[in-house]
Amino acid sequence: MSVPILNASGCLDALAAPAVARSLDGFVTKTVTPLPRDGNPPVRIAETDVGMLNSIGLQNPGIEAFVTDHLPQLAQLAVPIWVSVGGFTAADYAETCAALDPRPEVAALELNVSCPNVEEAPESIAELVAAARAETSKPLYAKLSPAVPDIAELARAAETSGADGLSLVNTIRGLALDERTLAPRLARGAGGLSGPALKPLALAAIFACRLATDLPIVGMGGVQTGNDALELLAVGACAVSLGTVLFADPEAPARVRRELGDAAAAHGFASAADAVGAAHTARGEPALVRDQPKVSV
Amino acid sequence: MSVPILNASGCLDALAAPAVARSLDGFVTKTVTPLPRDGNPPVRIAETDVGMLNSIGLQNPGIEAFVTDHLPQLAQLAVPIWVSVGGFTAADYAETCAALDPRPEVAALELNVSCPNVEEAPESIAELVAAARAETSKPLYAKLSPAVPDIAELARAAETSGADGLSLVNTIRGLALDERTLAPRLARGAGGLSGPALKPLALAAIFACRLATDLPIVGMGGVQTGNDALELLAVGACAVSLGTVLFADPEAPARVRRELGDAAAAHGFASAADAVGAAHTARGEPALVRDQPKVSV
Amino acid sequence: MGAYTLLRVERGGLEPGIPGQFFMLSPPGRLLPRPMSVCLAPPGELAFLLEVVGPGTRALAALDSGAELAVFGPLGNGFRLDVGRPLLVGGGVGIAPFPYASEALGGPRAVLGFRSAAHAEAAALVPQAEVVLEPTYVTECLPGGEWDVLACGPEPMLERVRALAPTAQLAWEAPMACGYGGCYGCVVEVEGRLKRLCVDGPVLEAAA
Amino acid sequence: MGAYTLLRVERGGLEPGIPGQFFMLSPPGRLLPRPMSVCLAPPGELAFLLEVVGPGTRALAALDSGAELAVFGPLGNGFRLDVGRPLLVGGGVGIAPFPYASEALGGPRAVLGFRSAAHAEAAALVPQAEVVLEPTYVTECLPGGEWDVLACGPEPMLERVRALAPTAQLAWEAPMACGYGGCYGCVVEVEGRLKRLCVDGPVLEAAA
Ligand SMILES: Cc1cc2nc3c(=O)[nH]c(=O)nc-3n(C[C@H](O)[C@H](O)[C@H](O)COP(=O)(O)OP(=O)(O)OC[C@H]3O[C@@H](n4cnc5c(N)ncnc54)[C@H](O)[C@@H]3O)c2cc1C
Ligand SMILES: Cc1cc2nc3c(=O)[nH]c(=O)nc-3n(C[C@H](O)[C@H](O)[C@H](O)COP(=O)(O)OP(=O)(O)OC[C@H]3O[C@@H](n4cnc5c(N)ncnc54)[C@H](O)[C@@H]3O)c2cc1C
Ligand SMILES: Cc1cc2nc3c(=O)[nH]c(=O)nc-3n(C[C@H](O)[C@H](O)[C@H](O)COP(=O)(O)O)c2cc1C
Ligand SMILES: Cc1cc2nc3c(=O)[nH]c(=O)nc-3n(C[C@H](O)[C@H](O)[C@H](O)COP(=O)(O)O)c2cc1C
Ligand code: FES
Ligand code: FES
Repeated sequence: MSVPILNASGCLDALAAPAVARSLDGFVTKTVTPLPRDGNPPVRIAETDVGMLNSIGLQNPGIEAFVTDHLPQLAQLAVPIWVSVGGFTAADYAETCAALDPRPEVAALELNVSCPNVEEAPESIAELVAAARAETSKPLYAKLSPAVPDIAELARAAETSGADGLSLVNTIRGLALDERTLAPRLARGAGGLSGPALKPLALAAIFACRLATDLPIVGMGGVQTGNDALELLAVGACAVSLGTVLFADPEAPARVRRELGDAAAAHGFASAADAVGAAHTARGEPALVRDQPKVSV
Repeated sequence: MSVPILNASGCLDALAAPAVARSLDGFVTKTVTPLPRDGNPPVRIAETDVGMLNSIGLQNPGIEAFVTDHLPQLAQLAVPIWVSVGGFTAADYAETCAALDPRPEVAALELNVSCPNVEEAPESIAELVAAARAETSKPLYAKLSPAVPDIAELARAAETSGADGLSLVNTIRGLALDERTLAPRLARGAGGLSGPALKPLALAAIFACRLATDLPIVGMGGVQTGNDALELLAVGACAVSLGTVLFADPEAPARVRRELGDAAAAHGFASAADAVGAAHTARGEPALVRDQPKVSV
Repeated sequence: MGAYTLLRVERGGLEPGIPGQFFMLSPPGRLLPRPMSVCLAPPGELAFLLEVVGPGTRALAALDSGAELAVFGPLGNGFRLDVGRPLLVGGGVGIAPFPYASEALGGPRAVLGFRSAAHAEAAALVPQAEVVLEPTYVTECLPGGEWDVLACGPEPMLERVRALAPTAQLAWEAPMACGYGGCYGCVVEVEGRLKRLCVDGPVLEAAA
Repeated sequence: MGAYTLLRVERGGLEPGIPGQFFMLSPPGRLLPRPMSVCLAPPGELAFLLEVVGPGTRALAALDSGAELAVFGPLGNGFRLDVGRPLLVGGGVGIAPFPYASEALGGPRAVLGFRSAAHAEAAALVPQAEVVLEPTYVTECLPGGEWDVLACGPEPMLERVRALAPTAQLAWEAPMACGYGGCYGCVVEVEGRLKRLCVDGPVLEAAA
């Protein structure tokens, strides 16, 4: 059993880079909303010393065009397709999930209930998950934000409402200034911070949610190397997504997979999958003496 | 009018390092709670590639010993004393503020309603601020966490409930693993992340709160240099606190003050104070064409 | 090269691509790669002309001889070279793609604008180049007659060229995180539709 | 020095302090400084003996000759030197304070334990040192009689020394962020009370 390596939503266009998509164990789409969205005005990205900011703002063709035009093309790739689903109301999520449920090309749904780049606050996570659950029998992952006082509580709410798994974590709101003009570098002001700065937050979030729920966790946030991936597994993820690292290194999936195998072996694990939860075992947490959940792709 | 430079709560013991305290425009105490607290077991600190984690856990002598033993000694330093006030219920905050209100040595109170290192969740910020406000006429600053979906909303709640200012931001929960054992490096598992990784979060928080309220803002989070301080001012802070940087450089207050003056001049400001809000002005935000609030120390 | 830096990289097995295409270069110590136009492509080599404007270009310009550098490309759409009367119009470091383009087009006429004589030294890379220095702008010095303009430079220059020469091919810039269509960071509005400059550009028809 | 690195720093105007005291050294590229015991203090110089165990010590050990290094100290409480029959007991890089201590005490007897011969090379810095290699432990080889023990080494060694010699002075370690009392990161429980090791230690009486 090897550890699935996915891309993080919004960090890869499988149609623009099919070879990269095929190097993954599953391809996660950019978040799709019921209606088409232009997203935010440029400038939309900026690098900082500790990560990058983006304010793409959920640019996407809307569910109708997605299902009609994109999905059939994605299916050609012969990689399991996870569709990231976004919206602003429970009805939005329900509608999108209902449109995707009958599609055999779709392996799983990821509910993006945590985008930092749209003004309108979505409703409570429990409601959103329940509304989506009512419309689909596909595996349903809730993607949570680290920008909350108690992420474990949200994870429990997602579990109770019928989620099959968690995706942890989305970006967190940050801002950077132009060093010359002192104006915000992104047109929108703030954006979502991803990359290395997010790794400690992701580790804490996954660690807490692994203790709080039995759900399988897709871990992401600042993974650059196989060692980073191993750390996400150790705190409780059982699959790893690559986001920002894909921008600098389109070959990251193969590299990280290889480095992860090496790192796991160096730590004495027969395979990377055996490292799942190691940070808990090392602390002797009795709650974790139970079967590890799995992400299947 | 120069920009006040303070220390961040919990990052300096004025009695152990009086010269450092005297190099500041105001000294902020470690958070004091009604009862003495031992804090969390060691290991309590760890460095990561993007910042540091701490899980001190509000170790403090309790308000009684603080007022009797510490305050008179602190007063000898002849630096304005800000007392950071913590607790778990509105009654805790009220009690501590009531004990401090009559003390002439105390220049201001900072309500720590955002510590990531204690289990018990404090009540709503509005209640805590209101409870404190009822007990004191001293300047009252609410210190907020960046780990919230919408910090501007909390800032407005603090303002409505009677806060005189905001301290932005506290640490955010993070975790790091020992590279050899894969066990969490802190005994408690997670801790509060401070240092460079926090700067983009602090900039976003201050930017949003400056737009949302009229309160003066003490900015902090990852300030290492005068340029960092200038950025915090540009998004809307009117005073700057130094935290983690003090550990590596006890002379940071004088250095940052000097660098800040130079950086402000390089940007064409007559003084650092003139840089306050520059990131908003550069965007032409009409809401900010009004008097800048001030932090007085 | 005067105020700019010419960064020469061993090409290994990489194709140099078409003039106007670009590579993503990963500056040591930075998270994101930086887009750079192919400036020259002598056998076995790729060369980039860069202006230091921030941390990424600073790190690239500071690379020691012999240092390793990750490059990825060629990317995007270059210039159409099936043109009858090519004229290269460049501003500042925007002349970067023209040495390679000039070679491919057999040394066409070129008008290159710079903000100082030190910057203008880079014009030596482009045969037959007429140099214009600020406060005069290239767009004030375009030769009369019909030309197939290939232009690259700051946005205001490109807008002006677009107005003067509706058939021009314009090479635009936008901040890019990935360069291969993944991040949607580089979108620009073209004919009312959002395009990713890295996959739909960076060269666009002026009329578009 | 065998498996360890001896880092020598120009002292400038700094006092070297008392054996057992430490300095905070700021490794280039790292956020926090690292505590290091004064190992030697020849005129105009300070020397530290360090074992590479992580990113901070790695960066310190990799410093080029002539590089600048920020150091801050001396800090904490060193050993009491008003002792009649001093015996130095050290384990691993815990011998770091003993070259300086030995000098201050006129070359007392010393028993130093190491995990390999390569590590034991550092014992050459301490005159009169008896070397013990694993699997034997120093605490199995202490000479008979009454001694004023000064000990520094891994925690299990110190616990064992504490049991054998209740009057010993023990130099402890704890992760430290600041080294001067500011962060409360270095607390240890002493006689049921929480002490900051950087200001109340690192040398503590065994009986405490
Ligand atoms: C297709 C393409 C080809 C390019 N070719 C070259 C080239 O051959 N030579 C060269 O010197 N530069 C070229 N650039 C621009 C170059 O990529 C940027 O200057 C560089 O990324 C800046 O990185 P930095 O870290 O040094 O500065 P940053 O800190 O990223 O930016 C400094 C300033 O420049 C602005 N900026 C950053 N990137 C861009 C951009 N792409 N377009 C417009 N403004 C930007 C920022 O907003 C900021 O004000 C090209 C850009 C693109 C899109
Ligand atoms: C007062 C004092 C004096 C010291 N003197 C010396 C000396 O002379 N020579 C020397 O080589 N080392 C000395 N140390 C230890 C040294 O400070 C640490 O090894 C160093 O900080 C580790 O930094 P790092 O980034 O290399 O490793 P890290 O990544 O910080 O740590 C690597 C491993 O060591 C553990 N660790 C880190 N710091 C400490 C610590 N202070 N105590 C115990 N375990 C720790 C970590 O938990 C981790 O398992 C001293 C420590 C103290 C408190
Ligand atoms: C440019 C960009 C666009 C993103 N778009 C989305 C999105 O549409 N939906 C979503 O759920 N997450 C989105 N994310 C967040 C990522 O999926 C991921 O959670 C985050 O970047 C953390 O991983 P990383 O540090 O490896 O990049 C985006 C991130 C980036 C950098
Ligand atoms: C070791 C340590 C202890 C802290 N203790 C407190 C505290 O008691 N009360 C509080 O409000 N903030 C506390 N903080 C948070 C700081 O006051 C500050 O908000 C944070 O560190 C961000 O600033 P910095 O990045 O400059 O360190 C502590 C931070 C550190 C690193
Ligand atoms: S740069 Fe990423 S989509 Fe164009
Ligand atoms: S190391 Fe900071 S208090 Fe001791």
